Amino acid sequence: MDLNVAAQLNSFLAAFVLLTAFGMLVQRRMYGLVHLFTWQGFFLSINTAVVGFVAGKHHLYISSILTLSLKVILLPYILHVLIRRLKVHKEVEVVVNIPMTMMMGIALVIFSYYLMAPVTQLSTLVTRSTLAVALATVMIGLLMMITRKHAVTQIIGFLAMENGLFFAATSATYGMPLVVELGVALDILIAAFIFGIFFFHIHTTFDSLDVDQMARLKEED
Amino acid sequence: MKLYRFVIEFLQLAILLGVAPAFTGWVRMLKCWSQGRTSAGIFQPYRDILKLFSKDIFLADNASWIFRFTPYLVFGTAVLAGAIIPMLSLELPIASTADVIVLVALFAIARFFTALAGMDIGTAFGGMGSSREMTIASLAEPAMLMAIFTVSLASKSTSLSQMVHVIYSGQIALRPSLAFAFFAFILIALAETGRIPVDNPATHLELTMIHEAMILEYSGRHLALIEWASMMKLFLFVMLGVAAFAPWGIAESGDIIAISLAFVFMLLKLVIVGIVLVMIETGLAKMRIFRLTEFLGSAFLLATLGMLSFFILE
Amino acid sequence: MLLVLLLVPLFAAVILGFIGDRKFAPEINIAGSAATFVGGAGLALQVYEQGPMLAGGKFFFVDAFNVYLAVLTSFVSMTTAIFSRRYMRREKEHGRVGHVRMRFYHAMFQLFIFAMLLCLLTNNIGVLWIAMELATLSTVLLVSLYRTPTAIEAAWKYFILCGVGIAQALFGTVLLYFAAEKVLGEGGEALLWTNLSQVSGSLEPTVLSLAFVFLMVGYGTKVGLVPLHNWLPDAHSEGPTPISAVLSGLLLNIALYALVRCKVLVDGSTGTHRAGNIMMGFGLLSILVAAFSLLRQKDIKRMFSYSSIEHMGIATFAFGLGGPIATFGALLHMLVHSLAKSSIFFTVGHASQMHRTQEMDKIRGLFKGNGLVGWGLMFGVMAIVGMPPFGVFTSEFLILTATIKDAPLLTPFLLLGLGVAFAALFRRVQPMVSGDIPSYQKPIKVAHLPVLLHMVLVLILGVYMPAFLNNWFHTAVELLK
Amino acid sequence: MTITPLGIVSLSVLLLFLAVLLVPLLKSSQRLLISTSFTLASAASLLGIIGGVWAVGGAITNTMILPVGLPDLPFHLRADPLAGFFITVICLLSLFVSMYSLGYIKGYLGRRPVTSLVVFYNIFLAGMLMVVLADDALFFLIAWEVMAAASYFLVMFEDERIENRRAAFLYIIVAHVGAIAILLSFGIMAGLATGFENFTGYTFDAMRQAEFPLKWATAAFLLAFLGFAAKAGVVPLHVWLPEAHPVAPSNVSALMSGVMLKTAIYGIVRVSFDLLGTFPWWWGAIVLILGLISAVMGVLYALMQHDLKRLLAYHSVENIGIILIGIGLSMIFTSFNMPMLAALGLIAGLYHTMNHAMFKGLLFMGAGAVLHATKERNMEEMGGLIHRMPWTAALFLIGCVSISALPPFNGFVSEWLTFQAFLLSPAMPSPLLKLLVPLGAALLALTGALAAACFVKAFGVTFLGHWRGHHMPRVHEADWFMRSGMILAALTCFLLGVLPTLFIDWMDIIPQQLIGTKIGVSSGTYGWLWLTPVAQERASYSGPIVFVGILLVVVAAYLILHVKPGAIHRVPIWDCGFGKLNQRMQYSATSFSMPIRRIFGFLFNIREQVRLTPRGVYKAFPKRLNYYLRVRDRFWGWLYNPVIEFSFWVSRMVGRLQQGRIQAYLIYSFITIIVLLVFSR
Repeated sequence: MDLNVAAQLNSFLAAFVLLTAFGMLVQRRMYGLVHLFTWQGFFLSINTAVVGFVAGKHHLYISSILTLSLKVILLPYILHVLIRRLKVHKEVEVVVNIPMTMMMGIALVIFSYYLMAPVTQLSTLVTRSTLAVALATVMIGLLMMITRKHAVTQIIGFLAMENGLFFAATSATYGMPLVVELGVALDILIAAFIFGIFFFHIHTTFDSLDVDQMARLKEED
Repeated sequence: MKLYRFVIEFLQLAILLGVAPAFTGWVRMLKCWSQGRTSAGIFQPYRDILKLFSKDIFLADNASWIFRFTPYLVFGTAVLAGAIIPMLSLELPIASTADVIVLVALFAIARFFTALAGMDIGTAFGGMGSSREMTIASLAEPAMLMAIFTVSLASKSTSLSQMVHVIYSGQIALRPSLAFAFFAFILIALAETGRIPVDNPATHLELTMIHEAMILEYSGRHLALIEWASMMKLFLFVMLGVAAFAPWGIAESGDIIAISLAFVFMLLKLVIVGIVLVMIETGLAKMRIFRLTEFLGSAFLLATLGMLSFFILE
Repeated sequence: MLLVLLLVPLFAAVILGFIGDRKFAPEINIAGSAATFVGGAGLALQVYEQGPMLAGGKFFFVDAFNVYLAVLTSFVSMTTAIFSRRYMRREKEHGRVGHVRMRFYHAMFQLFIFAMLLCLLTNNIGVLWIAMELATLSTVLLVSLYRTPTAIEAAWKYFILCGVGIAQALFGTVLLYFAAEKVLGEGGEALLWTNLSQVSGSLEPTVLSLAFVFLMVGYGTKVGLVPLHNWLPDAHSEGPTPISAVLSGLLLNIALYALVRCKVLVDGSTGTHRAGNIMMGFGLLSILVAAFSLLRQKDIKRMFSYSSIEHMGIATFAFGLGGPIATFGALLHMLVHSLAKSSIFFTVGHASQMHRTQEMDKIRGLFKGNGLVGWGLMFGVMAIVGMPPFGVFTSEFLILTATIKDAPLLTPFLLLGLGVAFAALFRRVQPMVSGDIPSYQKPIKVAHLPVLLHMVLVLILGVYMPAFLNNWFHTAVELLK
Repeated sequence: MTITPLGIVSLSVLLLFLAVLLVPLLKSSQRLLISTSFTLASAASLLGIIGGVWAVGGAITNTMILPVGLPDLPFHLRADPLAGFFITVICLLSLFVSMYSLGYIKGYLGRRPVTSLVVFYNIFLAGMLMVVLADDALFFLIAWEVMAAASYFLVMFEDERIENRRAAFLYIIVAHVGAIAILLSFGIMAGLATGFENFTGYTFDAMRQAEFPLKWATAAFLLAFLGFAAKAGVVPLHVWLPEAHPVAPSNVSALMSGVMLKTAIYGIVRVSFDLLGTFPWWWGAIVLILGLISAVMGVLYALMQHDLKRLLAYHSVENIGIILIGIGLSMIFTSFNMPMLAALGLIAGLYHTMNHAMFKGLLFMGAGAVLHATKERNMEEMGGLIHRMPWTAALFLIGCVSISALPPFNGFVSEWLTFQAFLLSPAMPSPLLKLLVPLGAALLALTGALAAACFVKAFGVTFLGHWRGHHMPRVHEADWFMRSGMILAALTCFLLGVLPTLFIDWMDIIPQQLIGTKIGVSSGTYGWLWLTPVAQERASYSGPIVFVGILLVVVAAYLILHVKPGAIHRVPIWDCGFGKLNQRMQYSATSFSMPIRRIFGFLFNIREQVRLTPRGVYKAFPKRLNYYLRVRDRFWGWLYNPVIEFSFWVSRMVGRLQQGRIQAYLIYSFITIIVLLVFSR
């Protein structure tokens, strides 16, 4: 397929990624979050493969497969297991109400577009226009971590940020060098295990995963 | 010649020792007259001193060597001061031993040890006297120095003989600064020599005593020395004032005529001062101790005014 | 040499992962880190003789800047291992840690060292990032080792905040790569520090200044700069003391190292002093906030972690200030601070074991109770607040005077921070060391060697700096121009 | 290597450090430890005296560079007459005090280990010497802080007492703030000297060569003065001094108050006259005015004390003030380019430095002896000690006379010189100063008189009268070590007072080098006899004659009266016929100073309350009367408490940053990113 088809496909997928990001921002149910996260990973891996195909970067295939196995299969599985084990599949209460959050999200998208405009000028890649989307995804992930009070949701937000970063890497530069990609993947893997352990610790000590209880260490009195 | 100057020195000392009691006697006599009493005569102080010399000493059990040493020291400082202030002649060989500041310091030593002696026995009176004496002194001394400084600023020197020289050479005839300083000096002299209105040398009433309270425990020759020294102090302050403000008559050169003339002048001045002093003392009443701040404060004010006027007007 | 330096801790980690709970495990731990230190010293010698070198197919790069940090890291980790032998035994007797956790502790300790060394020695900025993340992850569970609610809370905050921060750093790295591949072409070459530093002049300034923002926030979080510092006091105060020592003494240095490397690139590209200014701003803010927070501390380890924030602020400020003297001072400051701070943590660990508490109001009479702990803590604090003749004074002296020259208006704030920190620390430490022994104080066996070693080194650095160290610093200063 | 003054002095420093190194060996036997290390200290002080006297007398300046410090900035050492003078002062007193300590410290044996005391005592001496020797900013500051830290630990020595801890803490804070200020001023000078291209700017030589623009020079001077004033205890930075000096062991307080404060004076002279060189007149005015304030406030606060050592400490504030008056005048005269008068002022200041070191050391040693004998610092409990400890009493009296500026002792000489400097002020072009300076003279006179009052009180209440406490302890006279130390100090006071000409001739080289002229101390035949700083007819003082004269008259009077002496009857005190006198009826320290407290009351923060418990209906004859009095430094309320409260308020505000919820922290970093991005877009 020729470049602009690829470009369209790319930006199409980018749109989906952004959409899933927003979805996670507003999603209240735990399982729903996990599903959305899975979808995001899926789009991501597809996109990686496409870019790899277009740019002829074969190591992108590897990282695409990596993403698929890690973010579409492994992590969602772990999350599922945890949620079932810890029985936390209830409504997720949020700090700020949903419309407000969406407003912020949109503001972030605009901001990151405004921010990335000069950078995208410099790029010659077909995928350049999606850099802003990547940044927006990162920011929205962060916003999500801020607005949710639940350990699991925070982790999901964290992973969403990770996705955004990965997306940025592929779209801005056709992917980082392979060694870096592998390293990052490894780190995410370890991180996954660690938060797995954490959920248990937190749950056993606070018998709930609400992070609001974890506010004892403070200076003000 | 040199020897001759030492003769003058000793002559002056002799006058100091001899005339001081007489002056006190003169003041007391005038006072009796002014209060319509019959006086014991001008020579009564001599008799008192002699009587005390011949008496035994009653010394408190816990009196330390300080108590016994003080009278001699007080006497010594008075005599030394007398050797420095020009009374008859400026040709004093050891005049340059000490300038005005040292003179003030000499009196300070005497006061210091008297105050210690007052505390030595450990009676309430002694302590009270020392406390008040030191308080008054600490207020009087700055004023005193200010007054003297005004003169020494005019005469560009702190040595007395030099001041007299300058006054003679007529550079400073009738200056406002000196007038101010002079009045200040009078007030301070009253305070320093323990006269009314600051202190009353005649009283032994507990609450009014200052100087007397410190020496209350003294007896015999010790008391004699102290009395004599305080007479000398009075005399010396007169002489100091004379030298600083009205030196006319003091001999610049050392020949017999000038000296004898100076002696006459001196007696004359003493007579006058005595009259003035008595007028003051009979005119005023003794002040409460805490009124003294105002009294000495005004003295300080006058002295300062004198100094300022020296810079402003001259 | 380099391989020794990297592989020994890795192997040690693996071995200890299996036998970390045996009686002789601490000795193995010590042996491993001692071997590492020997490797580091050898490497340093090599570099000192032959100058900067590339190894492992450009994958590793060693120059004056990172080799001295590598030596420092291996050294402090060795002394910490020595200290942790007695300390952890004691903790085990108190029943605060079991077998599994001992194993875990030892393994993770070595892994952590490996991660830090990798951070320092790698030539690839991407790998630098990975190693940094690894260092974080390897310590997260060590912070929560005691499983108390506060410990878990601290670890969670550490994990989340540093994770988020580090993610920003990755974005910055991506942008850096994005700019680099324009000049250097794609592939691994484009992330190699050696190549980047050569071509930094021709990198795209707009991209780099954006990248720097993300790198600053990312690595700044790990340096513990205000307002990204909130995880630090919790993490440093809740973990076991040896870990606090290495966290405060080493990890912060490493993060700062990464930050400085990036700053050099950015300055080279933009040609402006903006990056420097940003760093100065963060540094100053950290100094002030940390200093005033020190005034209200009750927990002893928490207090000293705030003082770490303050000192990292000073170093960051100095690097941002730039110029030969300030940079020299900053390098020296990193060195002496990590020595002094870790030795303080050693004494603090013993002190809190003697009193079975970390509350400063309960710790009393250390002079009389245990001379080494008492005087060690006293002199450690005097060193850390910058009293001569200890080394910290020398570095602060250089930094301050340089500041007077280049940014006179900032000096008052700097001094305010230093003064307040001084008062706050003395106010707390004096009652702890002095006075009579309280009834509940128990005598314990203490590890003399680490404290003595560190304090002597700090003292020596205060009055005499060996020529080779001086040359190192000067070459490093050249590198960071 | 040829022998130079510098060599000798650095040898003595090495000797002191050797004494420190010996400590671990001797720790086991404390008695041996004391004797060896204090003997070593005395030997080191002797060496120092030789070096110092030689450096000044021979007008020798030589320098040395040590191979330590930063490689590009090795430690520079320099001994010139100014340094030599201060070395002499330091070592003279440290010699006496070390001899004294041989006896004094033994008092601690069996009560507590004295190892730390011994160690820090030697380090402290070494630190002071190094401060004076230092010739570059880094080494100076290191020595300065070593001195401060050592003295801090000495104040902390008896650390189980709360007041020691408070005092030590206050002291270290003030000292460190001062050190920071000094560091800044050196930083400014170094920066202007070379502009930081390399490290050589930090040496004092570079600063001497450099030309400073007025703005920066002023900043440097003010900072340096602030720092040194904090160390010297100039009002209002004096509050640490009356806290720290009383609680330290007395030999240490003698050194701290006698010579440690003088290192600050050294610093001021060094920076202003030597490093900066030229300055406008108002710098001198600042020094002068602060000096006057410290002098008056110091003595007034001293009068209010009834803790003997506290009283002495406040007198240190006063005397530092007097020293600064001399130096300030000298600076003013220098700026008006009147070298002759400037030299007079400087000599006055330095001479008083020497004198104060001697008599204040003597007084603190005496107070230490009293403390050692009675375990009592509160004068209200003392009295009549002159009978139990005659030596101490006599020597303490000499100290009192000297500090009260009474001839023929040394305090008077320097005060007299200062007065002369004052009286020369009309020569100044500035009319304002013309008017102000004489007032300064009056204040100085006031200070002197008040000091006399204060020491009448101190000596009288402590040594005279009866014991005021309820039961008198077994008081013993000080042993010969302590006595010898005090005797030597007293002797020095006397010699400095009687033969000032010799000493001033010796130190006349210092103004020669700093200002460019010397004062002809003595003129005419028998020159050594007369002290005539300006001219014979201007003013003159002859210590010997005053002394001999008084002595002659006293002896003569004594002999004459003892040709046929009347008997002396020892009798009980006359009680005016009332009931028996008891010791509680004596004047106490508080009652002695009552009139002055009334007069100058507005300067103090006084709380006074009298409670009468009447006997039944008769108000006039109360059963009991409780009197409570507290006099506090006003400066606490004015200066210190606000600062403390403010900083705690700020830290409370800052604490809110760390409010525990992880979301908040995430928001911080979020906002940080946004802000930075906007800022750098």
